[in-house]
Amino acid sequence: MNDITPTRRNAPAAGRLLAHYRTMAHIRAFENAAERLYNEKRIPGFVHLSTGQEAIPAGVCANLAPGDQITSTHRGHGHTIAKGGDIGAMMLELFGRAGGYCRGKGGSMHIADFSIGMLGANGVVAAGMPIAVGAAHAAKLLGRNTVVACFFGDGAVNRGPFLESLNWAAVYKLPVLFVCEDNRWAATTPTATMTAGPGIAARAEALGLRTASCDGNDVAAVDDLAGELVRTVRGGAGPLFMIARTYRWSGHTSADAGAYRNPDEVARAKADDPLARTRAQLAELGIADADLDAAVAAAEAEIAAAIANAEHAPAPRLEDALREVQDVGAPDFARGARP
Amino acid sequence: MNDITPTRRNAPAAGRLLAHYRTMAHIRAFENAAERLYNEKRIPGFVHLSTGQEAIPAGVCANLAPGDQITSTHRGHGHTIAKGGDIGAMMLELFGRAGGYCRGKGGSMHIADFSIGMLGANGVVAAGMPIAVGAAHAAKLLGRNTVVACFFGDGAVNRGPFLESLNWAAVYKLPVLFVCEDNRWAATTPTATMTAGPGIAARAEALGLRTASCDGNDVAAVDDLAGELVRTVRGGAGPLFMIARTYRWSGHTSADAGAYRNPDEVARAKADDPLARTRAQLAELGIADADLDAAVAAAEAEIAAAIANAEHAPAPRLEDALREVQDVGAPDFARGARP
Amino acid sequence: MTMMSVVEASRRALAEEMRRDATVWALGEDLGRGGVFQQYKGLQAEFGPARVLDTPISEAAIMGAAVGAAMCGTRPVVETRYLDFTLCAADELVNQAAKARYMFGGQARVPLVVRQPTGLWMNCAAQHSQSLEAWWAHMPGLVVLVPATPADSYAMMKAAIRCDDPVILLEHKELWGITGEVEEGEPDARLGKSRLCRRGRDVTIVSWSLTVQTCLDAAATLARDGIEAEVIDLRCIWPWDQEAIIASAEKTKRLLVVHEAVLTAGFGAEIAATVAEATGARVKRLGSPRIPVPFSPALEAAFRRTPEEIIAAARMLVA
Amino acid sequence: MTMMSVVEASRRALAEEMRRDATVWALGEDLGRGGVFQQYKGLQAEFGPARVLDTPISEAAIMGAAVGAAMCGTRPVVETRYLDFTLCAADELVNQAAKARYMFGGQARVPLVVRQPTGLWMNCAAQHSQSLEAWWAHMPGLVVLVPATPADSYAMMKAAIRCDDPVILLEHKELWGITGEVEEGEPDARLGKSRLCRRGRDVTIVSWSLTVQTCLDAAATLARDGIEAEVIDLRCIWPWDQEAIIASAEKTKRLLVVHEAVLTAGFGAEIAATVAEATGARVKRLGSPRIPVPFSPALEAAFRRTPEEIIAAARMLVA
Ligand SMILES: Cc1ncc(C[n+]2csc(CCOP(=O)(O)OP(=O)(O)O)c2C)c(N)n1
Ligand SMILES: Cc1ncc(C[n+]2csc(CCOP(=O)(O)OP(=O)(O)O)c2C)c(N)n1
Ligand SMILES: [Mg+2]
Ligand SMILES: [Mg+2]
Repeated sequence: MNDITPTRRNAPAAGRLLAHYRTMAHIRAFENAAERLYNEKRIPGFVHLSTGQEAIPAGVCANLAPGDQITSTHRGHGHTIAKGGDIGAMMLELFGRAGGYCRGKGGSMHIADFSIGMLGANGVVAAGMPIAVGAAHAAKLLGRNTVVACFFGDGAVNRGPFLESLNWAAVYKLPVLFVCEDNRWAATTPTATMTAGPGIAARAEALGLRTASCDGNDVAAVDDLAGELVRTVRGGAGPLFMIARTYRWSGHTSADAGAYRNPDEVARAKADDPLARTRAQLAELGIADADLDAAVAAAEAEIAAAIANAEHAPAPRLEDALREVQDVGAPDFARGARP
Repeated sequence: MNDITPTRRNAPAAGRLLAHYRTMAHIRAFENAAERLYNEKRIPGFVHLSTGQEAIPAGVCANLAPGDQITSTHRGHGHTIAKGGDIGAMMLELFGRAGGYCRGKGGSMHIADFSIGMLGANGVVAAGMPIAVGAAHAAKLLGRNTVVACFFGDGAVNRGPFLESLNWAAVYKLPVLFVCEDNRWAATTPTATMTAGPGIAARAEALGLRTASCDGNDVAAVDDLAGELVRTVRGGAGPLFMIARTYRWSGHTSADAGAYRNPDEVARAKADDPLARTRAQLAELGIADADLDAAVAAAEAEIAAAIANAEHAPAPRLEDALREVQDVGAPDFARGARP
Repeated sequence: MTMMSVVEASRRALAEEMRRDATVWALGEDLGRGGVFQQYKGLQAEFGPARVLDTPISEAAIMGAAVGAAMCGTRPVVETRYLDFTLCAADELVNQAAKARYMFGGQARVPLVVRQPTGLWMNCAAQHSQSLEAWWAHMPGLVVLVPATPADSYAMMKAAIRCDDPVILLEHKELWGITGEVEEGEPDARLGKSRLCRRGRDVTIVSWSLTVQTCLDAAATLARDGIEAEVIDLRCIWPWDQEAIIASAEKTKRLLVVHEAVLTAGFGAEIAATVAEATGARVKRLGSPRIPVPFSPALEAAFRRTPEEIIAAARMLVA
Repeated sequence: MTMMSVVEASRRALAEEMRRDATVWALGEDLGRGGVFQQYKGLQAEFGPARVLDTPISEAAIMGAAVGAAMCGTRPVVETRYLDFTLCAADELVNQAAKARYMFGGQARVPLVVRQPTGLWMNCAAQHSQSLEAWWAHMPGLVVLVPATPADSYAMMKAAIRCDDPVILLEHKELWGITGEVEEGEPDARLGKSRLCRRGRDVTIVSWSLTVQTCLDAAATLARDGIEAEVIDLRCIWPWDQEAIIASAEKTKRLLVVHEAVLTAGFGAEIAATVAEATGARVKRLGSPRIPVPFSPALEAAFRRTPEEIIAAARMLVA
């Protein structure tokens, strides 16, 4: 079914793997912090955590050039960090601060950093898919040699835009790498119970895309596969599709304990920790434990600093609520609520 | 790819084939009349003609019980006739008369006859698909042993509801037979140029449906295949999918000359006339030409009578425009336009 | 009469209708776990997974299948999770559900309930907080209900399920937890009738859903200054109680309409225009500025009606 | 100044913008054959199939891809074929295009034009004839244009393409064939400004799109009876020319708003309410009853504004 077999590197280079580990450590630390901040009621709204899924954005984005772009989902912190996002700006946004990525207008579910090609988290399942395709369409029209990586979850394969986007990308041979983060759950529902047919890869293939899948908790495997696919896409082969198998450690949102899942299933998944696995690989490659601890500590320190900065940063002013809507026909309070 | 092979009857029974011929003759006569009425500006609106595609509704609907249901498309006259519709009521509707199927509110694109399970033509491509699935869902909930045949065109396979409907039908194992009328064109566009991947059947199979295809201009072949599939669906096998290859003789609408198509392609298609083919088969089975001419003449006479009746039938009254909207909150002219 | 929350009232009403009528069923994502707001809690256990149906993330098919099933002898209750996701099924709702009866000349009936959790809640930002009653009001074929109390949540759920035409039930997310007396059994939901919450002679204040309480709070303050506001809970957006609103505005000579939705082309415009056409009353509307719902509480405040602005507007009208 | 039809004016404007700016492109179904109304005739021959893109029947992807492409350096012009099919892409238009700039704190810009052939034409019935300007007016982030003349079709197409925010261009299908003088080149579309079509002192009649001419016809008859109507073509639904409308209503003391769309919660309500809030003018609206668009000409008449009803309403206001 999966008709691309990546050429597996014999051994991952220690330096590259260490960089992945750093990225993953940052994501893990960020998600742990976000969870804690939510539980302590220090941030507004909800957060969707990608704890346990860190290897996928790390491995995929390591293969993207600065000019390449990504689209994300409701679960977008990891994608942002892996693409090179600014943790301080993201933390400010989670706190709803004026200095945040979206000036406090978006929050966790609408994190974006257009300066690094991160075209936005999205509150609507599968809505990033046609946007990714459109970004790639623009690249083709403008003669840019960039690639768009489109992240989405296994739950998105039952929405119409999945079909329309894949077909579109294939018809116009657009430079998109579709990356399905298959964590087996869509909110509180096991995706398999709601997904008919032989599987996600078969759907993509029926729409004209070659596919490949990998262990999404093995960052080296993700890196290898994504590397090959991104190169192929950049070479003009048209869109490709990869599936990375993983698991969502936490509940669907920070408000969800995930109690509907079998504790054994969760425990097994946690035992398959992508960070621990990378750590073990790095140890085999001779990287000292102390260096890895230092990487984790550095990530945690960076996040702690981001929190310290964000917690007391200025909130946006009410009148800023009227900015960045539109130029022609911009709103004003006189025609709406109080000033 | 097509994983159902129907058991082909050795020779079609003459009586059954003659009945098909009658159905097709009615459709042909209706479409020819509709085209003429449009050209002569005797009816309002547009019509979408199914000339050349008559064998599909004839062959499929011959296998449906009176309690079974169908959903149709913008090109719905043939489906209605084949399901046993009232030609007089349909003609009245084309004329926008008070006595029409929809009391003049729908026109050609919204023909329906709920009394025979014809759940409506539809002006939105693929919109009949989730409706068909829902009708089948109701049948399952209510413990009815009915089947829903869902007609749609090859252009519909690029719309999201195609995926969502097939997946839904497969997940819940609903009694739906999806019937793709593959006439190779979607309006002025050759569908193949806009449809990526190995084909329509592969898409359905990737969504968990077994598929089969047939020559849609051979009514006996359509009948055989549909017969087998309807039986299987009724037996509780869940949804199935059939593709019937055909060709649209006319333009997309009655306003479209279809000049963008290669004249040879059209000529070849017309040479493959489903009515002529059935006639030849019937001749081989010993049916006299005179009997077949009589069938055609009877159909034409019926349509002529329908026109004669409709042309001078009363138009709806303006105040009828306010009826059949909703019970609670029904509109009135006082709150809208003049009375 | 029993005290209960909105979430409990709506759940009970749905359960009672499902017991009464075997053709009633609910469908949507994650209903088996109770739904996002636990408004389906326990229902799958009682009615089974076929009648409290967990669905794929397929909004178009959820709505479209419900339309088909509604036309064929069942009464589906569609859970949209957040109103905003209805936009993924707009064709199915607007071009199919709302028009089917009419297009087919009365042959089809679409007894469909579309539950839309609406409005601000927990800073969910632009794609999870919209209020679109004005859209549905503009769409022929739809009944549009906006309960503000547990009693109305209960009664309107029942009335919506028994209605033979498609009903949009706008359930404000910040109301789930409020409690009140509910008359159980066979209440008269009086669709199209408003509720007089407070009698007054100086100004008529019309609102619905979450902002009714804000208006009542404002009225209490106004009373201390000798301004007696008549506060009316509209309850239904379509049909709406033109008679009562016009009569009240004729009496007080001043109408103030207050809603959370964007002011521009909001339903307040319909009410103000109708009253202005019919009476000599002065009219004024309060609504949100024409902006997407922002995330930060500091900004989201632009979307919250406050007693202060209502008081100021009422004073201005009375002056 | 050149005489031309609306279809020619809009085609020329698009072609000129495409020549001027290589990032402008058009996408939709069957554009290579000129589009349903021949509004793209010849463009694929000039600009090639990549910039005049034939697409699959995938409304969500058409709109969604256009959003992505607009955020990434191009200026897509989306053809929706009939406004009604926009409902198959409502999430992409409303939750994505309209909100992206705001949600992302100004990082994204969405210079997107959405062409929506609107309103009655050839008895196309309920799913091919809707007018939804009130919906788009209610949706923050959108600019909404309703040209009534070839000159405005030309100028507004150019302005829409140059606008850095999403623009809905409502092109009435019965206007394609009308002709008029067009100032070519770099016209000033004056977005947000209305056009005074006829000066008068007795009553202000505001309309847009197809019904402007109906109002002018009515005004001519009224003038014979000594009633001088001021007729204003609103031109833009958002932003709309509150200043001019209020000034005119203050002068005439009577406002009549006329539109084809359903009256209930139509944009006439916003105008009437605004004027009632701001002035002492009497207000009245004319629009369609709250019904889906019917097929039969005998019924469809309910959706057509007539000079007679405008005259009657104006007389009533003046009386
Ligand atoms: C169109 C739409 N339907 C429903 C939702 C609610 N929702 C948010 S995330 C989610 C589950 C998505 O599952 P998946 O795509 O597998 O992503 P994951 O959460 O597992 O990362 C759902 C149902 C939504 N945001 N958008
Ligand atoms: C959602 C939607 N998009 C576009 C259209 C316009 N349209 C009507 S029929 C049609 C072509 C459909 O092709 P196909 O499904 O193959 O059916 P056929 O006309 O060949 O019978 C198109 C594009 C529509 N009615 N609905
Ligand atoms: Mg998942
Ligand atoms: Mg076709």
